[in-house]
Amino acid sequence: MGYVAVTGGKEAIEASLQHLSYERVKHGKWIDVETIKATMRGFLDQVMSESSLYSENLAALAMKQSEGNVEEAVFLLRAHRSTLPRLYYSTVTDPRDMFVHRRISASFKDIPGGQILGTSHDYLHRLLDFSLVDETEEEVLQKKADFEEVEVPEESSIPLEKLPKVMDYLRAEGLINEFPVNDEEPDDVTKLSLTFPSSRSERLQILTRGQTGGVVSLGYAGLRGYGSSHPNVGEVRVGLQPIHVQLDGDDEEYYIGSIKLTEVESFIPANVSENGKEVLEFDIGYGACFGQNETKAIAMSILDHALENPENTPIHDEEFVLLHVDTIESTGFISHLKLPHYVTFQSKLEQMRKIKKESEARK
Amino acid sequence: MHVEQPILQIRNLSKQYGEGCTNCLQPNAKLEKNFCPVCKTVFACKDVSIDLYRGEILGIVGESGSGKSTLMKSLYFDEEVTTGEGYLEDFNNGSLNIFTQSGQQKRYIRNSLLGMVYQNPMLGLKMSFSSISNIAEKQIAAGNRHVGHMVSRSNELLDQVNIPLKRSKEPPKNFSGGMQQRVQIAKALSSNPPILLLDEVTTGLDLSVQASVLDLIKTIQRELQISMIVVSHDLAVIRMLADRTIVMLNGQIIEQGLTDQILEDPQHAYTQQLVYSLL
Amino acid sequence: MIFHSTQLAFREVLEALSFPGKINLVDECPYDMSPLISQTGLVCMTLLDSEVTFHVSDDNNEITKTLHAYTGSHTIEASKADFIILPLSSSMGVILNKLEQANIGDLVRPHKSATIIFEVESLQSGFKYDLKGPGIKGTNFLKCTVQPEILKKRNEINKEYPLGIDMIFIDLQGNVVGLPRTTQLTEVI
Amino acid sequence: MSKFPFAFLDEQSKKEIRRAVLKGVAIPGYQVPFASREIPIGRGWGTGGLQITLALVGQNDVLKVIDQGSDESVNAENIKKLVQKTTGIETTIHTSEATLIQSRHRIPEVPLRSDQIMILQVPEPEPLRHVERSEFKTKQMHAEKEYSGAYLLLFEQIMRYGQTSEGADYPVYVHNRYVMNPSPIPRFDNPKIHQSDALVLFGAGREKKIYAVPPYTNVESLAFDDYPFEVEAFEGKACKATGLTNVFLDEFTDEETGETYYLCNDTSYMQEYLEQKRGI
Repeated sequence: MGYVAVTGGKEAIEASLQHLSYERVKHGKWIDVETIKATMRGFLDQVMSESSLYSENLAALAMKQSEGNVEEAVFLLRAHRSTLPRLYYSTVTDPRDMFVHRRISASFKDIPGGQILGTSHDYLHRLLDFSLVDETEEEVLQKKADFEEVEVPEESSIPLEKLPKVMDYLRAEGLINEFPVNDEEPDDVTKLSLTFPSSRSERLQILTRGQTGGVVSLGYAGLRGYGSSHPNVGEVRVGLQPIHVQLDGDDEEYYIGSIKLTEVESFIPANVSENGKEVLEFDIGYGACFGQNETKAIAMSILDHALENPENTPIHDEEFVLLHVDTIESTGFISHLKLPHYVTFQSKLEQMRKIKKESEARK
Repeated sequence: MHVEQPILQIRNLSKQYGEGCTNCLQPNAKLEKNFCPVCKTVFACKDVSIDLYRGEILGIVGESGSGKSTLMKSLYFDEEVTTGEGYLEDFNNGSLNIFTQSGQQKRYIRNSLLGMVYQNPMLGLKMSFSSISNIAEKQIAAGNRHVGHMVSRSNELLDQVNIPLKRSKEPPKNFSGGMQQRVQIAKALSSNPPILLLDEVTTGLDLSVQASVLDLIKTIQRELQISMIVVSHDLAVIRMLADRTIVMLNGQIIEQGLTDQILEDPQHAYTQQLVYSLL
Repeated sequence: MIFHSTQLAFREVLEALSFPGKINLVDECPYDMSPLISQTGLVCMTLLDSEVTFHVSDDNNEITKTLHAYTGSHTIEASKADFIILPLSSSMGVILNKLEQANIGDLVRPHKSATIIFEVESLQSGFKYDLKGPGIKGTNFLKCTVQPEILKKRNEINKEYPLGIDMIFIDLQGNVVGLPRTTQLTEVI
Repeated sequence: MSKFPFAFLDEQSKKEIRRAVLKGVAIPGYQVPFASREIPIGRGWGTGGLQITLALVGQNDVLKVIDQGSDESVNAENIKKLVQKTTGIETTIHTSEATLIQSRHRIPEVPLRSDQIMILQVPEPEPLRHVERSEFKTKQMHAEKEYSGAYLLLFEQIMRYGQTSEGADYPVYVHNRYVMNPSPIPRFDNPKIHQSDALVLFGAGREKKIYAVPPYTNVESLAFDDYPFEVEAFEGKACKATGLTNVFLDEFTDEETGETYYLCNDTSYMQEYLEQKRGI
């Protein structure tokens, strides 16, 4: 009935680790990190976002080591991240300075700077392309060359590095609640433990590093009656965001590189009472993620707005959302159920037997 | 009629929802019903003062929105008052304002000096815990740590509220509306508080059940000489239970006096309308 | 390596707070932290960093600069400081004043309260106090040069447990004694 | 030695944990929130206990790690390996030789001394969680010493089953101020924390809380006057190998005979007892 006290734990672990590494190489095939980095953009963007560590090389290595298991890859990067010393903090960066690759708005047909479709799966017919099964290197290089030969019609007049925001357009019309600029130091939940009620910076940090599936399904629930925000995607922009740092005592800013970023601003109608009068204005739901993670960033913008306006539906309850979307916490605790529990079980067993015995005695 | 000190004194209790503005915050502000036309702030209770004497049933009647439920919720600390003072004879013999006490003191007052019966049983009971546990909860909160004593006290109360003992282990969710209110009454009485607050207790129960619950309240009050505040929109309920009655409208007290006096000779137009509509 | 010394120092401080009144010995700090007692410097390096704030009693900015340099911790006024350092040179008036201002936390977050690092001449002679409470089997005795008036002020500040301040005493020989808020302390006359 | 810092954690992480431990000792039974670090062991697999061990461990410590009372259990070995790899310190299976003992779900049968520190892994630190799911509200309850919910749970069990049915995680009252969750140790081990010679530390990594029971501190398991706290009795059962009855027992079934038998759960204690009896 009981579970024989597992002895030889050390040997068991060694053996299982051997087997695990064998599993990865037993077909004699391998894929180098460079190739993963070059061909697995979607996977890397998700892993970088959930591990809140921007490094395509490390994400590619983690994918290889975890044999493509997102949960494991994110775990490897999170554990690695906590050993890295923190040398500098970036200065405030404004996505108005993003070099935009893709930028659309669902709120207006034409927007200052135009709708830029960029690269997206949105309009792809999801049909398996069997020609890729035995795609050769030559074919890849040929496809690359064909695309690069097409000369750009004429120098496009759109200032891609300084594209105005759709929100500014609405703000000019006074349809968006004005908020003073708040560049206060954000709270960091990896350095200061989360307390409730939480600050907005804590919420945004937890959501951006949250499990993609978790954040998306909660956002989805918000649209289907479990929340009361009816968002309108004001703008999705994807591109390269320049990052700068400052050195102690020197107010010069130094450019250290750009990261691929997805930013979403949703407009959510909200009634606001300005000295007594009920007025309908737009609240902003904000979402931003490393890499191109549009679905997650949109879901994040829904949850951001929901948590800014607490109600007693699940996705407006900050403890329900913030305490359950972290990849490492959720996967860790669920998988911990695999750990032996025979002492707690034995204790419960003894209790049940005692209750049974005494209830029979009382009959 | 009452010479001795009141067991409970409430002075200038106000509860407002909204910041208020220049118009409605000055002393005799012009309000529309109970809200300020300019800034829409709602004054659920405005400057309410009442006294409750030992062994007395005080009735509070008024339509919904009159502020009577807000007053009860504030008394039981379910809601924060905006301003106002409250003195309980049994709490530091009435020397401290109960509304400014620490969370811990407020819990002591709630657990040991007041009993509350809500119109909606969900607010007063843990629906899936056994009824006897629900009744014992208030004794545990008041510091009792003896199961046997609590069980016999709870059974005594179940008996008193006419619930068969063999059903004591059943959770309230299995009971009818009337029985749920009886469990609430038993729970509210279980720590022998000197004051019982009853907020629209019989509303929503069918007439025969209403009558038996009101009868129960009357007998309990006579046996225990416990002071009660009974809130209802139904003047018939007030007439049956209350010695003295307060009439509330738009968050304020518009008339008060002996119940018979109010019924025979109502002064305020609204009270007259209430009395005449009484069957 | 410094992290071995801070680890050892931490274990001494942990034991001192777990067994109030017990005298433990802390090693010297590898860096010159004067005018602080060397062991006080090591204890500060063990517990302070950029996530917490400190306050040195007689606003002695020489010590403040040293501590900021070695720990990255920032100085702040006494009422908000996570750590209050009372060097040997602090006068009675200054000590009582700083203790008066020290943060005692609130009922929801009693851990958000000041830890006092208190330099004294000796922890083995002077006034006699007896100690009771968690970490003490029966009673424990403490002989130290801390004036009774100061510990009377400490008792007053800690009267409403779990609010209160926790104290770490360090003497010239590098002895360390812990006085958590749970310890009941009375002077033996 | 590995390319990681001594005891894996960077110094700033160690300080965060050390400060929380000191405040935990100063406020017995109170859950001190701390910025728990992510480490290469799964959340829910002992990261809280491990972070305390890593913040405390020094070159001259001797470490014992057990899970379900056994040193060789898979997870115990896994944790011991990480500490050993990043510190090079000595490890042992004998409780008496250890200076630091990290454990999941058990306290050793060998009485602990005051030069030892017991570190327990904690999945759910909040004793009121089954009464109130909101963290904001449970913190309020601890602030106001509002513990009737914890007693109500036990009262309801007595009403239904005639006695409390909590097996492990049985709530305790520490220094008669805080209700605390002693981690999922069986009731059998609760008395070992009361007036213990050794310091007992609790680490909840995923829930980011550290708390402590200092030595010689009152720890009583919640109970009613007429329903006192009772440990698992194992009536009429004894360890088949040692004959001991005053130990927590694991239940086994003999494949051939189908007969049920019991063995002392604390495997190193059983081994020491047998060696001592055989005069080795």
